[in-house]
Order: sequence, then structure tokens, then C-alpha cells
Amino acid sequence: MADLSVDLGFRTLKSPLIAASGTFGYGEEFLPFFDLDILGGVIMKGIFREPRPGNPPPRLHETPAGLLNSIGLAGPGSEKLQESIRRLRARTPVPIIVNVCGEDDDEFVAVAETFSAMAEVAMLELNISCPNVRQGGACPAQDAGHTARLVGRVKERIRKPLIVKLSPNVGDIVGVALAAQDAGADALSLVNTFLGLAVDIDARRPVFANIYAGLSGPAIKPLALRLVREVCRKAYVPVIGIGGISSGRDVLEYILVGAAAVQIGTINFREPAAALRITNEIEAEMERLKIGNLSEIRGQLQT
Amino acid sequence: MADLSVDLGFRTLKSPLIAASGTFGYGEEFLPFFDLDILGGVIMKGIFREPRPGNPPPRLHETPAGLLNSIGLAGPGSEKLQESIRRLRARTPVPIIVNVCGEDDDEFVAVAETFSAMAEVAMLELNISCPNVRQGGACPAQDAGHTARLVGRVKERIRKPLIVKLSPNVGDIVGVALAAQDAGADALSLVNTFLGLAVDIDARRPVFANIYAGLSGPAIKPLALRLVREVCRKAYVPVIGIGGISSGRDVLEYILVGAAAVQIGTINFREPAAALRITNEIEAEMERLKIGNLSEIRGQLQT
Amino acid sequence: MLDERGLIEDARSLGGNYHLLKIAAPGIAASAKPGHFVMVRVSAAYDPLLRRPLGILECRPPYIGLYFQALGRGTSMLAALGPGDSLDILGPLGNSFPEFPGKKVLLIAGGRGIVPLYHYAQVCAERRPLFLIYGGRGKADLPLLDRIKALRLQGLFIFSEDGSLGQKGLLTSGLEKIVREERPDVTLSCGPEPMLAALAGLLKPFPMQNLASLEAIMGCGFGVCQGCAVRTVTGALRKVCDEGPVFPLEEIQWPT
Amino acid sequence: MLDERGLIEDARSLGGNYHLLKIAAPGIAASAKPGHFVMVRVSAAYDPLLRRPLGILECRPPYIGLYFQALGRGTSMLAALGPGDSLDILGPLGNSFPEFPGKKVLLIAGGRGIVPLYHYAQVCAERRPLFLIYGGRGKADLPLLDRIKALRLQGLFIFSEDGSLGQKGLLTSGLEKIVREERPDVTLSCGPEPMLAALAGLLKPFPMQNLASLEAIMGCGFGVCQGCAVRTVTGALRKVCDEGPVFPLEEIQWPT
Ligand SMILES: Cc1cc2nc3c(=O)[nH]c(=O)nc-3n(C[C@H](O)[C@H](O)[C@H](O)COP(=O)(O)OP(=O)(O)OC[C@H]3O[C@@H](n4cnc5c(N)ncnc54)[C@H](O)[C@@H]3O)c2cc1C
Ligand SMILES: Cc1cc2nc3c(=O)[nH]c(=O)nc-3n(C[C@H](O)[C@H](O)[C@H](O)COP(=O)(O)OP(=O)(O)OC[C@H]3O[C@@H](n4cnc5c(N)ncnc54)[C@H](O)[C@@H]3O)c2cc1C
Ligand SMILES: Cc1cc2nc3c(=O)[nH]c(=O)nc-3n(C[C@H](O)[C@H](O)[C@H](O)COP(=O)(O)O)c2cc1C
Ligand SMILES: Cc1cc2nc3c(=O)[nH]c(=O)nc-3n(C[C@H](O)[C@H](O)[C@H](O)COP(=O)(O)O)c2cc1C
Ligand code: FES
Ligand code: FES
Repeated sequence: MADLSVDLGFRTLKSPLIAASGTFGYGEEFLPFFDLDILGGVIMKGIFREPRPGNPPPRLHETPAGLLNSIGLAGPGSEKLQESIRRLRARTPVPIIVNVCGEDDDEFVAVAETFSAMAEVAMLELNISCPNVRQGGACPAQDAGHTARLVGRVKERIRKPLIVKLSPNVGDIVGVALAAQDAGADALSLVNTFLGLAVDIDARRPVFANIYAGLSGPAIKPLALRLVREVCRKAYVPVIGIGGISSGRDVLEYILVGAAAVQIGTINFREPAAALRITNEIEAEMERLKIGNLSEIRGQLQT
Repeated sequence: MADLSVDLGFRTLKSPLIAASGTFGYGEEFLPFFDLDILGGVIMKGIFREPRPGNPPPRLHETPAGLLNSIGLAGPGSEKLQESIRRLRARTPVPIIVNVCGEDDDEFVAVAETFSAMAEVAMLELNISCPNVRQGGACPAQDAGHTARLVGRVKERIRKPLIVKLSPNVGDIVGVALAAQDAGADALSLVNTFLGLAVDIDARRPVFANIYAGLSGPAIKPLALRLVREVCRKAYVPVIGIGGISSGRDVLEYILVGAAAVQIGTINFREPAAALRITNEIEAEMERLKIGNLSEIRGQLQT
Repeated sequence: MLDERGLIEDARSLGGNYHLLKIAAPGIAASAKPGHFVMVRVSAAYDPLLRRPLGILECRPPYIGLYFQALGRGTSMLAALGPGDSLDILGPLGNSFPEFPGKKVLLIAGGRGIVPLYHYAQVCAERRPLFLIYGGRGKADLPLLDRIKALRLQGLFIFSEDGSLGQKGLLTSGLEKIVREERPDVTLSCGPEPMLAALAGLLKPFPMQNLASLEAIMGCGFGVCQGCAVRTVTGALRKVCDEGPVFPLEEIQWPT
Repeated sequence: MLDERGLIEDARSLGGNYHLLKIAAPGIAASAKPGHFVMVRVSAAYDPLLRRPLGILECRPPYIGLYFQALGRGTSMLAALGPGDSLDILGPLGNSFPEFPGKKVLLIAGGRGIVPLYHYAQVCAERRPLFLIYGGRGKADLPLLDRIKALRLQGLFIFSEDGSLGQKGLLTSGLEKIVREERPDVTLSCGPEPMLAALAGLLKPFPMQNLASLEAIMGCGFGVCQGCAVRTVTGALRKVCDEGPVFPLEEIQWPT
């Protein structure tokens, strides 16, 4: 039997497969479909201090092999999320990761502190890369300086491993990645969604009130894989690859370019038990390719 | 009957639909499928001074709703292309546009001069954005300064309208667009392909010898449309939108965000008569939406 | 709720873009109630990427019946399927209609909005007085009429905009009169948004409980994507897929 | 060359992932010659995006026959089609085999490489002496054997790696002997790349004309994408779709 465990340096995960924030609800919703404990972790939908309604409908628009979303980080606020986390912990031992958001740096720090203090939480993921908060898609991860400052401040106040989630909507993602790493990020995750646009030609308006939205799904995989490789070549902290993963083969592609683990997002909507299928596919591919543990191939892309 | 003509300022085209470089061969190949004269123009496969073999196989890799290519600008060289252009002109009056390439600035200038001198050529498109020439995908369009210098030099030596084709693989495409405009570009076309990666997990190698390749097709449309809107908001020269167009509706989306015309690429491979179908669809949509000429809606996106 | 591989037993085109599918989906059929819906995967490939939400027209274990309009890419692909083809179905989803024992219930269906109400009528017609108002653009939009007539309804009122069947006009044009005459305790409605918006206005003066089944663009159908938000009169957003699709008519902020 | 909507008249599974389609495509059927291929659009949606190249197995206007292995996503979708379904077909494409009137021709087919050679045999068997070497992994990979036996071949040599049919071994293991005995003027071959590479070596000593039909990943099939390049011994690249798929065996730079 293939051994799916992966080592992030600061922690070992049972599997390279982690459920991506915003695509896995608060975990509980997937309990009817499979045992969440097969996963390396479950990341909660991004959370702010206060409850947020999110953006007005429509919030989704399907594109060829892709999905544009403008959810706008709708959520119940920190307090309610703590309850959800306790409920989930009561049902499964899977590592729970909190996706920390903020309208400004102070809020990021405050939310991070709150969840750093929760025993049920394994790590934090700093979501400095959501394109749906501000119109035009601006976010802290588009600026290396801002990223460094914010990561530094958060790290000072927490006692859990910190994953920093990067945006693909930048000129130099490696620069931002290294800024986050040097400021103390324990791991990097990438990518968040790509800025995209859809137009309603009848209304002569953008489909979304916020104009731009974030593109995810199989359509973006070749682009995300390229960015993950670039970051893996330069960063020494572990990198968690994200973007369009829908099969065990996809996971191995990310590992080969250097990712230590991966997240699956949009595929969870299409197929609630996708994580179970993909876990089985990773195992099957590892057996076929005679790989005992993924560390044997991590970053082993021959060029 | 809807009037499909569009005005680029320096020239009026019969239709907003132009066949994109590298996806329409040398035009002749499409004569069996439809009358090319319905098009606003036909852009020849990118050309260097000398014949080039292009990259080794494999050169294509299909992705969900997308295509990665690493053709590497295979081509017969300037002299042979002149013959092809004359042959095509003998068969159809459609405006012929030459996609000018170069390994260095001098070659760009030389090739541009050659085709500027040809009476059969309507305009030139400067391909400073091909990701498949250098390993890693670098190209002049990733640098505003280089773009300005090169466009300035080319403009000095030609007497035809110059379209400058931009790369999406930059942090600030608007900056590059304005640099090209200020240096004398008569129009801008965007986007060229997005840098992407595919991995062969059996061989533990990139699928392509050049490692990265360029992503095109319906998958990229939401991303390209966003970039085209950004450039249209700031540039005063006409913008030609490119990326994933596969229907008349897609064309109207690009016009609404401000494009004066569009190019269709990958869809030509899937459907040799795509241009004919899309032309009919544009007409049908214009009639349905009671649009007499596309200038009525160009840039009229309500936000 | 489960994701199961349904096997198409029968596929029928009813003309005018309307289609019926009879699907063996024993797990879902075992627990589907009127008002529930399913998410159907239309393609093994990634275009279209998302499943499509469809109401459950009827449920006779191990079969469920779907009735849909082939409008866009997803539903057109569904329409091309035939007996022996299989497709992944997630369900039953949503909150379903309460039964309202002993109450006099008026069903108001516009076009394909008939789906959950037909299911309700089939399950509940024997147990309480049921009235149905059913409207569409024309005869071709009401292809289920024969089946509806076979239900034991206490009253059936047909409207067509072009007058090709029943009374001429929008069903909302005849609604007040029917409500005044039949004095229902409850209305259950489903149909295009403008119809539901009009109902919200028309029914306000009457002392009834009014429930409507809504449509929204859905990413997942089981509450995790937050894509299906609908605005309520308080300004709050609710998820149509798991907080609905059935909501009190007056709770929704209808477009004006 | 034209792009036409073909109508499936008959669809047959031959076991082991092999499928036959009989398609009414009158325009293509009117001009298809042995060695020609078609590009088939497998989905109305954009995943898979590209058409798939398939050889023409036989051509009886208005029908063409396709024979393919369902391996990946595209061919699996094709395998799910049945009579009455239609699909867009572009063809006939490529350069086809010359007829070689009066010459003694040896056909060498590995697995699905039988396709263009079967077509050649069907058209040319009456007119000149034809021999066929046909090999596969096992019996299941040679499902066309009955049809092949019905052709008027002068000689038929079957090889299977597992020995389940004909001689045991790769067809290349018996090739030299056959060539020495039959002394053909021409060989036409089609099959997996390692087989063709081996043929190039094995046939070099003999004074024959050797033509092989190649496969390559194709974006368009009609010469415009430059995706299908193959390297020749001079180092030049040639397009398999319109300069081929048939090339002199010794012109190609085979992987070693
Ligand atoms: C709870 C619920 C129950 C439904 N029940 C039925 C039913 O029983 N019969 C029936 O014919 N239709 C029903 N619909 C509507 C049906 O889901 C849409 O017509 C269908 O999704 C359109 O998909 P398409 O691919 O054909 O269209 P496309 O235009 O290609 O769809 C593009 C995208 O828009 C979404 N979309 C488009 N129109 C709608 C819509 N009206 N509602 C929701 N999403 C939409 C699609 O899901 C997809 O994401 C229901 C919708 C909901 C939410
Ligand atoms: C001229 C020509 C004639 C052919 N004739 C036949 C035939 O008659 N019968 C038959 O079974 N097969 C034939 N093939 C091979 C057939 O085209 C591939 O098996 C098929 O494209 C695989 O597609 P897929 O979607 O099933 O596989 P996937 O793995 O999903 O394909 C992914 C991509 O790779 C390409 N691809 C994968 N394998 C091949 C291959 N061997 N050759 C070319 N492209 C490939 C596909 O076109 C697609 O772009 C022929 C190929 C060529 C070039
Ligand atoms: C509907 C939706 C909501 C999302 N919400 C969040 C979020 O709250 N926080 C976050 O960091 N990323 C969010 N994402 C981004 C995903 O976590 C992931 O980075 C992205 O979707 C790319 O992966 P995929 O292609 O596998 O979906 C969201 C994505 C989608 C589609
Ligand atoms: C196979 C292939 C070859 C291409 N060759 C060229 C080229 O020679 N010059 C150029 O400027 N763009 C080239 N392009 C880019 C296209 O012109 C176009 O910008 C891109 O494909 C995006 O449009 P699409 O999504 O409609 O294909 C090529 C694209 C493809 C797919
Ligand atoms: S459709 Fe995903 S939450 Fe409702
Ligand atoms: S397949 Fe496009 S040129 Fe050969």
C-alpha cells in the first residue's frame, strides 16, 4: 500500500490532499459523503471578525471548464465559526485549518489571534489574496511590502503554523512568495482565483456587481501549475499547490513541480466525494509508478 | 441587415472578426471552407527573417477547454511568406496582416520593413509577446521600456499601420499598452497566450521541451476579457480583443468592454468554418439586440 | 442526501423543448419529498463544469421523474440522453414543502414551475382539497396537462398568454378571483421570477400562508459554495439550495 | 476536404475497447482514398476541445467506416455514441497511399494500425498481389480478423505477443523470413511507433520502397497549426497531417 503521508517540516499530514477554503463549507456538509479523516486537512471558508453578507447575487458564472465566483467572503463571523469548528471536531479528527481574512491589517491580526487560541485548530491560512473583497480585485498579496508587513505582524501574535495564500494576479509571484517566507510564513499556498470578467450582453453590464470575479476550476490548472513551479524553485518553505486539481494525476503533477501538498476546490462542488475519488487515484498512480511515498518525487521534475 | 463594419480610425474593416496569427496558417488553407472576404482581416502565422523549424514535438497538449502550444514560431522565413501572400491575394481581397517576429530588435525592424514594402499587406502586427521563443517564456512585451524602444524603431521604418500584440504574462499590462501607444502603435491587440505548464507524470518531465507553453482557447476567455477591458479603459488607440472567442456572444462581450475588433484563434482548429458561423452569430445577435453597427455598443459596458 | 449513479429507464420529448426522464435512482427515490430537487451532472468532461439543479416531478421508488426545458448547454446535453444512459444525481436536496394536513391548498405553477407542485399534488391530492392554477405562454408550454387531469384535483384553472389553452392571459390576471372564490388556507407557488414577484403583491391582502419555490444559479446544491444567495426583505441573504428552495413568499425581496 | 455532419448508421463494440462506426458522410465518402484520415469532433462542448484524428477503415459511399480504440477521454465519448447520433467530421485528410499498379505489396499492420491498410486492401486486393502481416498483443487486439479473411489476400500472417492467435511473438520477429520468401516490391506499414522504428531497421537491407503511415498529436488536421511536426533524418520537421501521414519509412528520424 502506498503511504500518502507528507511532511510539511513543522507537521506531518496523513495525505497531500487538503480541502480548499470556500469550497468545503465548514466541513460538516461533506460528512454524508466520505470520512473526512482521509484528508490532510480541511480549510474553513474564509472568516472575518464580524458576520458578512457577501456580494449580491449573481455570485457564480460558469465558463468553459471554469467557474467565476464573486461570493465576497460571505460568512458568519469569528464567533459562529468557533462553534462550527467545535462541532466538526466532535465528528472527525481531521486537521482543521482556518482561512483568516480582514478588511485591514488589524482585522487580519485579530482574527488570526482568535483562532490561534483554539486548540481544535491545526494551522491558519492567511487569505491575503481574495479578489472579491474590493472592486477591481485588489488585495494585499499584490504587494510584496504589504505582504511582508502583514505576515510579520500576524506571526508575532500567533502560536500556530501560518500558511500564506498567494494571488496569481501579480507580475512577480515569486517576489511576493519570498517576502511572505522571509516575514515568517511557515508555508505558502497558491493560487487563489484568477481575476476574470463575464459580460451580460443583453443588459450591457458585467455579470457581477463587483465587475471582476475569480476564476477557478480545471480551466486554470496549466496556469496555476506554472506559478507553483516558479515559487517552488525559489522558496524553501513548503508550498501547497492549488488550482484546477480534479484527478490523482493532477496531484502528482503538482508534487513533481515541488509542491509538498495540494488543495482541491471547485471540483468539490461538482462532485461531493471528489476527495475520496482523488485519494484513491493518487494511491493507484503511486502503485502504478512504484512510488512508496510522495517525497520520492517531490520536485523531481526533470528539465 | 446589421452592418458589421468597424472603424479602426486609420482604416475601416468589413467585419470585427480577424483570424489570429498562428491559427489560420497562410489563409489559403481555409479557402475550401468559406469566402475569406467576410473577415475583417487575416493574420499570417508569425514570421522571422529566416526559415525556422520551430520547437521539437510534442508541440500541443490539450487541457480542459484549452490548448497548450509550443510551436516555437515554426515558419518558412520572409521570402517564402511573400510568395504565400501573393498567392492569397490572387484568391481573395481580404486584408492581409503580417505578424512580425524577431530574435532581437534588429530582426523585428528588418522583417517589418520587408512587409511594409509589400502592396498586398494591409497592416503589420508586431508579435512581441510569443512565450515560445525563449525558455521560461520571456518576451519584449513583458517590459514597457523595451516595448517602447522597439515600437519606436519599427514605426520609424514602416509606412503601414502597426498593431502591437501584447502579452498577458505581465504584472501591469496597461503600462505596457500605454508604452506601445506612446511609442507610436496605431492599435493594440491582446492577448497572446498565457504561460502554462503540463507535466508527464510517467516520464517525470514537462510535456514540452521548452518547459512552459502558451495556453489559448475558451478556457482563457474570462481572463483575456478582463485584461482587454483594463487596456480599453486607458488607451485611446483601438484595441483588438483576443482570447477564447468561440461565438457571436463572445464577440459582443469584447466589443462592450471597448474592443474595436477581435481575433479568433484556437476555435479555427476545432472548426475550420468557425469564422463563418461566428459572423452569422454576430449578425443574429445584433438583430436580436437591435444594434445597427457595433460602434453603438463599443465600450458601453454599464458599471 | 446521496450522490448516486442513476440509470435512465425512459426518455421522452414532449415537444417545445420539454423533456421527461424516468431514472432509476433508488437511494434518492427512497426519501424524496415534494419540493426537493436534485443536482444532475450533465457531462463526464469538464464543460459544462457544474451540475444542473432540477426539481423532482414524481417519485415512485426506485424511480424518480424529471421534467425539464432544454434551454442552454447543460439541459440540451441532458435532452440528448436515452434509455440505458446513466448520470450522476445528487439528492434529494432542499427543504421541501410541508404537508399542511387538513388545509385547503392552492398550487400556482408557471411553466416548468409545475414540477414541485405536481409532485406535491401527486402525493397529497388524496388527503386534502387541492386546487391548481397552471399557466404558460401557450399550449406547447403546458405539455403535462393530461397527466395533471389524472390527478384528483378539486379545481384546475388553466391560463395561456396566447389563449391557445384555457383562459387567455397571465395566470396572475385570474388569480384574485380564484382566491376569493376558493378561499385557500395556503398557496404553494413556483414559476418565473416575475410571476412570483407579482404573486407577492397580489396575495398580500389575503390572510393565507404563501410559500414559493425559488430558482437560483447553483454551484453545489448542498450549501457549501454560497453561490445561490437570495436577498430577503430584511436585507439578509439566504441560500436557496439548503435554506430553500421553498421560502415564505413575503420574505423574499423581489425585484421591482 | 470538407467538414460535414455525419450520421451514425451503425455502432458496434468489438470487445477489448475496440469499436466500429458506420457513418453516413456522403461528401467525404465520395473522395476518400486508402491512407486518408478524418478529424472527428467528439463533443459539442469545449472539453475535449480538439477533434480526434481517425483513419478511414472503409469507404462505401455514402458511408465511411471508422475503427478505433477507446483509450482516453475523446475516444471514450465516441464509443458512447449510437445509431441516430450525428457528429462533425472533417475529411478526407492527408496524402493517402499511392496505388502501385502491378507491384507486389506487403502490408504490415500493428494493432489499430490495420485501419488504412485494410482500406488499401479492400480497394486494391483485386488488382494486385497483396500480403498482410497483422500483429497485436493477443486475440482481443485483432478483432477484425474475420473481415480480413474475407479480403482476397495472397497471403496473411498473424502474430500475437501472447500466442493466443497465429504465431507467437511480435510481428517484427517473423518479418524478415516473410520478406525473403515473398519478395515484395513495396511495404506499407502502420502501427505503434516502436514497431515502425523496428521496421525501419529490419527493412533497410532490402531493395524495396517502404511507406509508413504515422500518428502525431494533431490540433487541426489540415495544415494550419503546425502541431503535428515529425522530425526527418535531415533534421527537418514535416507536418504529419498534410505532408503525411504517409512518409517513406527511411525518411523519418525514429527514436532509438
Ligand atoms: C431548485 C431548482 C429547481 C429547478 N427545477 C427545474 C426543473 O424541474 N425543470 C427545469 O426545466 N428547470 C429547472 N430549474 C432550472 C434549471 O436548473 C436551469 O434551466 C438549468 O440549470 C439551465 O442550464 P443550461 O445548461 O441549460 O443553461 P445555461 O444557460 O448553459 O446555464 C449556464 C449556467 O446558468 C445556470 N442557470 C441558467 N438558468 C438558470 C435558472 N433558471 N436557474 C438556475 N440556474 C440557472 C446553470 O445552472 C449554469 O450554471 C431549476 C432550478 C433550480 C435552482
Ligand atoms: C492520422 C492518424 C490516424 C489515426 N487513426 C486511428 C484509428 O483509425 N483508430 C484509432 O483507434 N486511433 C487512431 N489514431 C490515434 C487516435 O487519434 C488517438 O488514439 C486519439 O486521438 C486519442 O484521443 P483520446 O481523447 O481518446 O485520448 P486522450 O489521451 O484523452 O488524448 C489527449 C490528446 O492527445 C492526443 N493523442 C493521444 N494519443 C494520440 C495518438 N496516438 N495519436 C495522435 N494523438 C493522440 C489526442 O488527440 C488529444 O489531443 C490516429 C491518429 C492519427 C494521427
Ligand atoms: C466559490 C468559491 C469560494 C472561495 N472562497 C475562498 C475563501 O473564502 N478563501 C480563500 O482563501 N479562497 C477561496 N476560494 C479559492 C479556493 O480556495 C481556491 O484557491 C481556488 O478555487 C482555486 O482552486 P480550484 O481551481 O481547485 O477551485 C474560493 C473559491 C471558490 C470557487
Ligand atoms: C498553435 C498556435 C500558434 C500560434 N502562433 C502565433 C503566432 O505565430 N504569432 C502570434 O502573434 N500569436 C500566435 N498565437 C496566439 C494566437 O494568435 C492568439 O493570440 C491566442 O491563441 C489566443 O486566442 P485564442 O484563445 O482565440 O486562441 C498562436 C496560438 C496557437 C494556439
Ligand atoms: S448552491 Fe452552493 S450553497 Fe447553494
Ligand atoms: S495537425 Fe495542425 S498542422 Fe498538422
